[in-house]
Amino acid sequence: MRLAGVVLIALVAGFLMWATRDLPLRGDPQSPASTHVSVYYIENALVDSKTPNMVTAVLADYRGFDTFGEAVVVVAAALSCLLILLRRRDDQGVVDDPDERRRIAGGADP
Amino acid sequence: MSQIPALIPTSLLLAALLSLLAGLRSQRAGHAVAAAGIVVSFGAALLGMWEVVSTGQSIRYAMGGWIPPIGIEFVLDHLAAYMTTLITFIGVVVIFYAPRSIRFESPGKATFAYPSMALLLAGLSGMALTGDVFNLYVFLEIAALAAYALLAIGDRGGPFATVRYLLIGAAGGGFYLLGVGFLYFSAGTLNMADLSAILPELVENRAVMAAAGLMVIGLGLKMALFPMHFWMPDVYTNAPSAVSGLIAPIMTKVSAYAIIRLFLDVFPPGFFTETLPITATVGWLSAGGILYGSILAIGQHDYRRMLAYSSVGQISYVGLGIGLANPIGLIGGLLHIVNHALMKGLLFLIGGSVRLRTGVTRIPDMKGLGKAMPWTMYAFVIGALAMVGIPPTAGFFSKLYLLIGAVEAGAWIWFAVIIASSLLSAVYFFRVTEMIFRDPGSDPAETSRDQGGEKDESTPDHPVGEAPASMLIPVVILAVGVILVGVFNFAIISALLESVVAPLEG
Amino acid sequence: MTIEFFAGRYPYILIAVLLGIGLYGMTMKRNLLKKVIGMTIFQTAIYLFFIQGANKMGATIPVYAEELGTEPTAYMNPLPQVIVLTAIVVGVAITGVALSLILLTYKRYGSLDEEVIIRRMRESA
Amino acid sequence: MDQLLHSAPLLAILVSALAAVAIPLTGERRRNLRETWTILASIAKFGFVAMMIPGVLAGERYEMSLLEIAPGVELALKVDPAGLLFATSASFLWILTSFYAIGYMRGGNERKQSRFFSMLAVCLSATIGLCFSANLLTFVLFYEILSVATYPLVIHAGSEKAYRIGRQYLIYAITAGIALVGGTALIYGLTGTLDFQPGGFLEAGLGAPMLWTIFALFALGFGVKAGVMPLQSWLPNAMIAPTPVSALLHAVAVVKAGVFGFVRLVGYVFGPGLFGDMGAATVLAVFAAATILLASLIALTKDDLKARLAYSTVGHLSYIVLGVALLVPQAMLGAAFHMVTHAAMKITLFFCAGAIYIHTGKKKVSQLDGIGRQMPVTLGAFGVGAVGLAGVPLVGGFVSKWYLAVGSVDAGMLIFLGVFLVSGLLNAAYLVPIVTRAFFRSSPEHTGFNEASLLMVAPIFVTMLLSLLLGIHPDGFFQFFSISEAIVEAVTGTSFTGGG
Amino acid sequence: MTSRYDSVFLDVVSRGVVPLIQIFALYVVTHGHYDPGGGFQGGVMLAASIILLRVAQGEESYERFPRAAGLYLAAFGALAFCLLGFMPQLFGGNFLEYGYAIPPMEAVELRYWGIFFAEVFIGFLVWGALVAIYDALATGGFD
Repeated sequence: MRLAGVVLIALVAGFLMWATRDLPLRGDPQSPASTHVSVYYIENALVDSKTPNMVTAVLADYRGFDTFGEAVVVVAAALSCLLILLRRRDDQGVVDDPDERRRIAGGADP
Repeated sequence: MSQIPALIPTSLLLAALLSLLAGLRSQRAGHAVAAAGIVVSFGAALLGMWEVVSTGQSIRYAMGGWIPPIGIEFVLDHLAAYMTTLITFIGVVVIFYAPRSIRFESPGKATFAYPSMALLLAGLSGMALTGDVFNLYVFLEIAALAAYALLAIGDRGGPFATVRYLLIGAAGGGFYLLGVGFLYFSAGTLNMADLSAILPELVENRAVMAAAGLMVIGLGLKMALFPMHFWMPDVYTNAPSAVSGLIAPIMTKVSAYAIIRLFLDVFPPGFFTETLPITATVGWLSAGGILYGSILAIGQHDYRRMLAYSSVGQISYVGLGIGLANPIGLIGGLLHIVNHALMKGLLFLIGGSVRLRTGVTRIPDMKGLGKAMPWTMYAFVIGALAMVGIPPTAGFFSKLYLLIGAVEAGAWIWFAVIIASSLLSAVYFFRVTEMIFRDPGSDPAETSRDQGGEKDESTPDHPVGEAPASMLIPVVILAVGVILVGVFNFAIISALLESVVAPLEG
Repeated sequence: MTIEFFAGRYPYILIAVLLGIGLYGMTMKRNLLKKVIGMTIFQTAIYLFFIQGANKMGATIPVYAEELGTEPTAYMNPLPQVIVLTAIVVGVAITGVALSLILLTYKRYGSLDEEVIIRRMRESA
Repeated sequence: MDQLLHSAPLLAILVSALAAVAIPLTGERRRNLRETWTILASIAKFGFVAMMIPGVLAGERYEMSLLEIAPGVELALKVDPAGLLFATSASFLWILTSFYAIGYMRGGNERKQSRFFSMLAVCLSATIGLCFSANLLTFVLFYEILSVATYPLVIHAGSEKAYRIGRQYLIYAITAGIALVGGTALIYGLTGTLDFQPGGFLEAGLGAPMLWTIFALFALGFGVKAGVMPLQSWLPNAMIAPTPVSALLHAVAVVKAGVFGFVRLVGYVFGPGLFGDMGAATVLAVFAAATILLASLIALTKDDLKARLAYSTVGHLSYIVLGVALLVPQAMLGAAFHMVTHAAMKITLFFCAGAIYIHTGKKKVSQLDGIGRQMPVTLGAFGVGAVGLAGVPLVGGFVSKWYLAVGSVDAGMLIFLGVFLVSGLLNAAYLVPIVTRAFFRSSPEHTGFNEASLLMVAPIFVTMLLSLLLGIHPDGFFQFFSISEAIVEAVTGTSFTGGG
Repeated sequence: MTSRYDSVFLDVVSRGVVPLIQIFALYVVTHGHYDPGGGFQGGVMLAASIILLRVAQGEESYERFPRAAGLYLAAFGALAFCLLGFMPQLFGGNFLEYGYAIPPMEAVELRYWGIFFAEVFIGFLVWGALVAIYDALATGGFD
C-alpha cells in the first residue's frame, strides 16, 4: 500500500517532468507567457493608471476581480475558523441546554 | 451593458458580509440579510437565464471594464445560466430551511453559518460564470473554504472527516492550479475564449496535455469521482442536515460542470476524446463509481451515510454523461445535475426534518414515521422514486438520455451499468420507504441492531409530529420541483442544453 | 539529455521533486499536522512553478524604470506574480482552516494520528 | 361535443387522477363522499372511453400530443382499436369493481381505505394512459407508474408477509420497468423514433443480435407483468392484496398491461413479419404454451381459492400471448377477444372468491362444501365463469378459444391446438369441481339463503351477464368483437368480411 | 504587569517593536504603486504586530485590540472593497471599473486612486482576518 503510494507519487512527478519538455526554457524572453497578454500590462500599466508597479496594477486593476475574490477568500477563512472553533450563545437561548434543544425540536416555528 | 453576470455572485458576497455584521448583533437579522441576498441573486439568475434564452446570445461581462484577455471576463451563456439558476435556487430553498435545523444540530453556530452559506453559493456561482481559468480557481477555493467550515460543525466526527476532505480538496485545487500554470506557460493567456483560439495550434504540445490532465484530475478530486470519493461518506454523515442539503446537491456538480466547460469551451474539439482519452477515462471511472456507490449504499444503516454513498453513484452519472461525449449522453449528464440536485437536496433535508422531530438518523429507527410526518414522508417517496428513476420524476429522463447516449456510442457495458444501478438504488430506497410506512414498534428485534450512527440522547418527550412549516415548505417545493423538472425536462433541454451540446454535433 | 537541456529545465525537475515530497507528506503521513505540512510543501512547489515561469533572462522586477521604458523584455512577467500572490493567500487561508479543524479534532479524540482517531471514532460510535 | 370527443383520451386519464387526489383529501371521516368520488370518476372515465368507440370503428384516430418529453418524442396519446379494446374493458370493469370494493372494504372493515381507493384510481389512470399511448416512451412511462402504484395495494394488509411479498413484487416490477427503459433507449438510439406503427417500425437491417437484445429486454419487461413462466411467481403471491385489487388489477388491468405490451411489441414495434422472420415468435410461443400447461397443472394442486385463480390467470394470459405469437389473423383475433372475455370471466370468479371470504371467512377450496346453497347467486356466477374459462359454448371463453384454435391450425402448428385443447380440459378440471362441491355436497355450516351484501353481489351478477353476453352475441356489448377485428386488420392488413 | 511570562525584556521590546512594524506596514500598504508591496503584504505585517502583542502581553493585548475587532475589521475591509466595486456600476461602468467611479474625474486618476483604496481596504481586511484566525485558534475551540 505504502509502496503503491510512493510509486504513484513518483509517477505523478515523472509525468510532470515528461510534460515539461514542451514548456519554454527557463528565462526564455520569447515564451508564450512573455509575449501574449503580459506585454500589454508592461506597456500600459503606467498609461492606464499611473502605476509604475505593474504587479500592483495587474493585481488591483486589470485582474482586480481576482483580487476581490482573494479578499473574499481571506474573509472566508476567518469566518470559517470562527465558525469551526467558536460557539456563540444564540440570542434565542442557551445552546447546550437539553431543554432548549427539546424546545427547538418540538412545536411550530417561533 | 447588462450587469446581471456580476450581480449574481456579488450580491451573494455582499449579503455574506452584511449578514456577518448583522448576525453579530442579532442572529435573526443575519439570517434575514443572507436570505435576502440569496433571493436577489436567484432573481438575477432567473433574469439572466431569461435574457440568454430569449436572445439566444450569451452575455459577456468584462470585469473592471478590461476587455479580455487583459481582464477577467464573466460569461453568462446557456450552460452558466443553467448552473447559476440551479445553485441559487437550491440556496434559496436551503436558507429558509436552515435556521431551525442548524440551531438544533449545531447549537451556537448559526451566526457564522449563514454568511458561510452565502459565501459558498457565491463561490459556486462564480465558478459557473467565470470565463477565466484562474478566476475559476479563486472561486473554487472560496466555495471550498466555506464548505469546509460548514461541513465541520455537525456531529462529533465532523472536524476529522472534514480535515480529510480538506486535504483532498487542497490537492485537487493544487492540481488544478498547476494545470492552469502549464496552460498559461504554453499559451500565454488565462481567458477561456482566448485559450480556445490559441490551443488548436498546440494540440501536440505535451505541456497542454499535462495541463488538461492535471486540471481534470484536480476537478475530479473535487467532484468525488470514483475512486477519489472516499472522503464523501464520512463528511456527509457528520455534517448538519441543512449543510448536506446545500452542499451535496451542488458542490460536486459544479466541479463536474467545470470539467464540461474545459471539455467544450477551452480545449479544442476532439482534444478530450481523441488526443487524450480523458472523457473515456472519466466515463469508466464513473461506471465504477456508479456500481460501487450503489452497492455500498445498500449496506448502510445510517440514513445520511446511505445518501452519501448514493451521491457517489449519482455524481458518476454526470461523469458518465461526460464519458459518452455525444450530444444526447451529455444532455443526460447535464440534466442529471439538476435532477440529482433536487432529489439529493430533498432527501437530505428530509433527514434533517426527521432528526429534528425524533433525533433519529438510523434507518431501522425510522419505522412508522409515515404516520407521524405524512407530508415529509410522501415527499421522501417522491425523492426515492426519482432516485430509482420512475417516471414522471426527473430521474427517469436523465437515465433515459444516458441510456440512449450509451446506445449511440455503442457503450454496452455502460448501458448495462446504468440498468444495474437503477435496480440497486431501487433496493436501498425501497428498503427505507418500506420502513417508514410500517406500523411503529411492531418488531422490536429490528430496532436494536446497533452499529454506526449516533442517536441523540435527547429523545423527544413531545409527540412526534410533522416538521415545522419552515422546514416542510422547502421540502415540498423540492418534491414538486423533482416532478416538474421531470415533466418539463424537454423544455429545459430545448431552451438551454441543446445549444450547450451543439459543438458535439457532427 | 544534454547539458543544455538540464540548464534550461532544472527548475522544473526540482519543482516536480518538491511536489512529490509534498504529495508524499499529504498522503503517506499518518499525523494530521504532518499532512498539512506536506500540503504546504505541495503548494509551495506550485508557487515556485509560477514564479520561475515569470522569469526572463536579463530582465528586472516589473516596476517601471525611466531608463528601461516599456520594453517588454526588460521586465519580468507580472501576471504569474499576481497569480502566485493570490495563490499564496489562498494557501494561507486553507492552512488556517485546516489548523482549526485539526485543533478541534485533537480536542475531541486526543490524538493527531489518523489511525488512532479512526479507532476511537469506531469505539465511540 | 366534438371538442369533448377530441380531448376524451386525456380526460379519461385525468379524471381518475383527479379522484386519486380528491379521495385522500376527503378522508376517512366523510367516507360516503369519498366513495362518491370513486364512483363518479369510474363512470366518467368509462363514458369518455366509450364515446370514442364509434369514431374509432369508423377509422377515426383521436390523437393528442401534450408536450415534448424527449428530443423528437412527445408525450402523445393516440386512440386506436387495440388501446380502445383494453381501455373499454378495464374502465367498464372499474365501475363494477368500485361498487364491489366499497362493499368489500366496508364488509371487511379494512385499514387505510383512503389510500386504497386513491391508489386504485392512480392505477386506472396509468392503465388508460398506457392504452392510449402513441409511442413507446409514453407507454413505458405509464407502465412504470402502474408498477409503482400497485405496490401500496399489494402491501395493504400491512403484515410481515405482505411486506415480504411487496418486496418481491417490487423487485420484479422494477426489473421489468428498467428492462423496458433499456429497450426503449436501445430502440430510440438505433432508429430515432418510438412512435407505434401498425405493422411495426423496426427494420431487419438492425441485425439479428440487436433485434434479439431488444426482444429479450422487452420480453423481460412485459413477461413479468404478463406472468409468462418463469417470471410468474410474483402473481400468485400478490393475491395477498385485497380481492378487488386481485380482481381488477391482477386479473385485468396490470397483468393485461403486460399482455397488451406484447400486442404493441409484436404488432406495432416489430411488426408480425419481422417478428416471425427473426424467430422470436416461435420462442415466445413455446414459452407461452409451456406456461399454459404448467400453470394449469399447478392450479390443480392449489387448495387456496385465490391461488388457484391466480394460476388460472397465469395460464390464460399466456393464451393471449400465444395467440399473438402465432401471428396469423385468426389467432390474433382470438387473442384480442380473449383479453375481453377472460377479463369478464376472471373478474367474476375473483369477485365471487372475495364475496365468499368477506361473508364467510372461507379461503380454501376444501372448505366450500355446500356453500352453494347459502350463496346461490355468487356460486352460480362462479359456475358460469368456470365453464366459460374451460371453453364451453355460449360463454365468452368459447368464442375466443375457437379463434385461437382455428388460428393455430391456420398457422400450421397443430401442437398448439393440442395445447389449447388439453388446457381447456385442465381448466375444467380445476374450476368445475369447486362448483359441484359447492352445490352438491352438503355441509351443516351452510344452510339457508344468506348472500353477501348487495354492493358485492350486484357487480358479480353484472360481470356474469357480461360473460354470457360475450359468448352469445360477441359483438353485442360495445362492439368488442368488431374492435378486435379492427386491431387485427390494422396489424396484419387482413380484412375480415363478416363478424363472428 | 499582566504579561504571560512577566518578562520585562519581552514587554519593553514588544512595546518598542510593534509601532515600528506598524509604521513600516502602513508604508508597505500605501506604497504598493511604486514598490513591491501592497495590501496583502502590509496587512500581514499589521496582523503580525498584533499577534506579537498577543504573544508578548497576553490578556492585556485584548484591551488594546479587542477580540471582536479582527472580525469587524475584516468584514468592514471586505465590505468597503465590495462597495468600491459597486461604485462604478452606479455611473454605468462595470464592476470594479474604477475609471467610472466619479464621473467628473479623469479615468487615469480614478484608476490610480481606485488601486490605492483597494490596497488599503485589502490591508485592513487581511489585518483583521489574520488576527481573527489567530484569536480563534488561540481560544483552542469550543467543543
